[in-house]
Amino acid sequence: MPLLTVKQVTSGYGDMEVLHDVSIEINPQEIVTIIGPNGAGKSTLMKTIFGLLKPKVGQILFTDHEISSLSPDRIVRLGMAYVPQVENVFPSLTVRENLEMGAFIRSDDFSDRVNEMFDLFPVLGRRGRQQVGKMSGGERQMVAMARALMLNPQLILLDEPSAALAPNLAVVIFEQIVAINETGVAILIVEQNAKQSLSLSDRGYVLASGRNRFTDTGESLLANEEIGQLYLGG
Amino acid sequence: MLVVENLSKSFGGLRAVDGCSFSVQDGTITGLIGPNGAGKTTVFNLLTGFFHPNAGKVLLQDEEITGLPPYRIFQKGIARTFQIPREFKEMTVMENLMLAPLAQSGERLLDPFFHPWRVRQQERSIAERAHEVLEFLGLQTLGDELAGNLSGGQKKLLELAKTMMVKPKLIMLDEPGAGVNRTLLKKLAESIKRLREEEGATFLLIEHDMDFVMRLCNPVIVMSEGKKLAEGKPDEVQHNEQVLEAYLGGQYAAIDG
Amino acid sequence: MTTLANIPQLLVYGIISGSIISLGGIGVSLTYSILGFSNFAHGDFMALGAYIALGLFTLFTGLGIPNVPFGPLSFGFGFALAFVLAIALTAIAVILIDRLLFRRLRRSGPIILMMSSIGVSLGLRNILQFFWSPQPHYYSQAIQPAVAIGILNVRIKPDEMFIIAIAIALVVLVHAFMRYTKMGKAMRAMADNATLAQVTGINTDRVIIWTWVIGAGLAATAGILAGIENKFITPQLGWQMLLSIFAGVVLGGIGNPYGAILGGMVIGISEEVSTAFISTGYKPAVAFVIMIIMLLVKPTGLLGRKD
Amino acid sequence: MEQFVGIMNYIVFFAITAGTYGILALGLNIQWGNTGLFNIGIAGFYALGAYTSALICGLPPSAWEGRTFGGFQLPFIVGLLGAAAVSGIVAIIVGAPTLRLRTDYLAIATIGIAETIRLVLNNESWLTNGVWGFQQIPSPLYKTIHGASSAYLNGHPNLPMWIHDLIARSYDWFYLALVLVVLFILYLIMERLVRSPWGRVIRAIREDEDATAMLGKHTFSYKMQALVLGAMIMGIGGSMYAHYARFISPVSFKPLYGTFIVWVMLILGGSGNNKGAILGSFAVWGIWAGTDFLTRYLPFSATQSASLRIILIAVLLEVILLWRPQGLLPPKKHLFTLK
Repeated sequence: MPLLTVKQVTSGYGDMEVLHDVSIEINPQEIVTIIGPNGAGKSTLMKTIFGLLKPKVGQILFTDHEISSLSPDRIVRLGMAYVPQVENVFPSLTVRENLEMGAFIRSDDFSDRVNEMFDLFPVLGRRGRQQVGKMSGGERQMVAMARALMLNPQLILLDEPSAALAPNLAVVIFEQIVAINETGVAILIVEQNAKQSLSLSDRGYVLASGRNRFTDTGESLLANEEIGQLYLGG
Repeated sequence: MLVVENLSKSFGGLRAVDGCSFSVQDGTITGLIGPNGAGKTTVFNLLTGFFHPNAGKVLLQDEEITGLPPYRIFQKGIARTFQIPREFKEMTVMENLMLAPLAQSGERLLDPFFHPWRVRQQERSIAERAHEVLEFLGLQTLGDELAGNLSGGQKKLLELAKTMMVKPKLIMLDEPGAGVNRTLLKKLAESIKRLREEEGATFLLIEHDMDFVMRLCNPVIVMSEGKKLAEGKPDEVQHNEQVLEAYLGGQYAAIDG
Repeated sequence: MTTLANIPQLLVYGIISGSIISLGGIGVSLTYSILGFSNFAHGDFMALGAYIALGLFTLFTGLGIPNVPFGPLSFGFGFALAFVLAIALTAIAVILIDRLLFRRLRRSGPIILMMSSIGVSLGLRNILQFFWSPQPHYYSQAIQPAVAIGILNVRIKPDEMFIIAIAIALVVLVHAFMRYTKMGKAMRAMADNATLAQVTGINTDRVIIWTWVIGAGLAATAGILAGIENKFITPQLGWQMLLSIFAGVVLGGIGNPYGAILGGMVIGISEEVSTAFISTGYKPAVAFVIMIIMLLVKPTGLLGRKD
Repeated sequence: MEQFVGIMNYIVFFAITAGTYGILALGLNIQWGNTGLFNIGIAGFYALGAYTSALICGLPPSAWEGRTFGGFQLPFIVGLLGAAAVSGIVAIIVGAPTLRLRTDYLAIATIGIAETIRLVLNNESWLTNGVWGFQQIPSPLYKTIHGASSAYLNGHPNLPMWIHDLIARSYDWFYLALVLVVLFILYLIMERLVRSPWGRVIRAIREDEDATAMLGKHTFSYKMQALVLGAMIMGIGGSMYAHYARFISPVSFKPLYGTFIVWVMLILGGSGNNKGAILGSFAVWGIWAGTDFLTRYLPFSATQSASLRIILIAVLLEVILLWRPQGLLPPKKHLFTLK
């Protein structure tokens, strides 16, 4: 049974509809990438899944729960986490404090989990007491991902994790995404860097103009010539 | 017309625009494309005085306009639209348009009292121009509607209409096609073309709808990672390996081997 | 030269009044950074605290709870108990006001909230005036001798030492709370980015309640301390200090509680020292002038972030 | 009949005060209603207008007064214009450092200036006579009108009592007419301005200042113009008050009477709408006066009753904010029509 099911969702901002009739599924422990040209509605889809936008039509199911009318903090409790594309850290807090915020709803001792995160992101472990506002883009991205992982979510949504990162840093981030997945977390990525992201995905969806265009395994999509065309409108 | 030299801007360690240089020729519709985060909107904000560049120069017809405040840049002849329309919701479409023209006598506090005739006359000619613009864009029935009540696509047209009120040297459009349906999009493209032909306007536009860009723009400038990556005719750019790579994440090809 | 010789003494007065202004400023600053509006009712929260303490103290005296002064201080157990309970009750009252008004208006934006706070200010002050009249009420009528501390002829009363000590203790406590407790960190997180706080799963409504608890608690403390210093309280007590508090907050950098402490001290000291040179009546104007100069020189304030 | 005269007298008094508030509300409407400038120091500009006018038109200092300056005995109109000018200049001082910043700063600064003005009024006796204030401020044309009505009454000793009283009060009727004329002229000026291209710009600033700047408008300058214009109108309101009351002192300009009630008037009437501002002034002053009667029947002291009435005004403000933020008359949607 899929972990997350998005059924024929239509959504957008105000009277501007961005997504039309979009459906996707994510199985437990999968990595799924959504690619598509700018303006295809990828970020909108993520915001809709996470309760930041309400779908006008359609259904979203997560572990048997209908979540399309839940607020983000309720969805967090069900075991989903979200890393926005920008402004995804608390800059005036330290690295450790950012992680603690990720576990806000836990009242027990979660220092073990913090240490696990430091093992997963050794760079952060060395800088636990540093203010995140003074860190680089790649490091912030790691802080944001680690924060999202604090509650042991079953699914984590990453909105363009490599956007505006230097190439070598993006490689590191993608390696870490694989490492996270290996701990049993399903991952949904929205990406512009289609090649990199698809090559490590189990499956991929292609969105264009707010609609489903293709879906296939990561490898087959990579081999699909039409996709390159789609980006440049050929 | 417009020359951008080595423009740079960073936000808290993130170099959004990194030594970007390009130029816009008189009478062209120049397209500015590139993947998300390439720095296109930041370039727009730098050109229109919303942000101060950390380095670099902007010249409009050989005159340096780097770092001027937004209202001065508009007065120099650059008008822009926003990705998300910023219409004045509680004012009518006509009022939105009539706000745009520069150096209106009636905008000086005392003129409505001491030169009522001049103000009236100017208002008449501005209103006439506004009617022309509305007709040009096929919005003539909406003049008395509150701008907040327009549909998403109509708001986009209103943005364009506002820039038309002043006959600027350069019109910068930030994603004019986003959230606009096909029919309206065609109309928009037509309007831009006709504006160039009939009024000699120059355009610089950011757009993600590639059909739209390829049909309308020449040349096309591709940005990636805050820099200009390529420039050329639409079909050249379309078949440029580097460009395809940039969109699909090809900058890692080198690292992958 | 007699005026110059007075300056060390005035400095001490300045530190006392700066302590009270700072305690008020912390709350204004927290409300601004976490709830996003300038709360013009904050001064009246101070007065509310001072009057609740008065009411409780009167009640306790009636019940026969002893108030034998602690050592050289002007008050004893009865008043101290009233002090502590008043802090709690003020916080509860302010949370009720938030539920009744501010929470419902949060969607209407910061300016409507600001306007509503002006209404709350006016309403609260007149509720106090209704029950206690505009006339001053006294915490204690006893005259307390000031003691010389042996430096430059400076004299200070035991109560005033108590005020400074309480202010220092509370500032340290607030610092520790913000730095080391989960709720304190969540407050800083929400001040950074309220949407991200919600997405992260932080219970933002609880953060708001805690913001009021701290803001109102410190306001009540400041109000009561002002009463101890002046010996009397009036319903105007907080409103009269509001300009100094805001000046301190702006001076330190609006939205930064540490700035509010620093700014409050600077304002308190400047106001007192200015009396060596100009009429005492102009104290609040001194605060205003310092604030305007700061806005002209560096609008983000001494410790303000640039953004 | 005597009751009728009493009521008429009260209505005249009521209308003069409400009309003066209408002037203040029009001033606030140009600042807040149309431009979005948050001025909570109305009392300061109001006081400044009243004192300036008193200084210009009043009597020279007498031996038992603390003041040593002013009392030029100039005509009323000079006082009125002087009041407007001084209030306007002070508005520039407040606006210069704050209009580029978030609205909160202007709000804080206006409270500051009102407080500072109040301190000056209390402390600078040479100028203001301190807490005792100004007395015997001349009312315009008082001697002429009062003299004429007295002369008429002397010549007609057998008039019925109520007609006699009405004529004896003719100066109040004249002053009411004067207030209403000033109010009406200001209303016409404001209407013309709001409907002019200038008004279009300030309304645009209220909605979205950045977008207005992107259309080439120097928004700081427009905000300053609106702030100064509003302050000048408030100064005129102060002058009108001083010449009717004939006695002013710092307590006349407490924030309640000078600032808050004007805000409630504008918000109730409908900010952004000049008719609303005037309607709100009469309505709120009506409520205020009405509660004065009501509280007389309650078993409270005078000060308690006063507090109770203010609490009522505060509750009214919150109720409007919660349930009808647009006020009774929302701003007009179609200000522009071209025949």
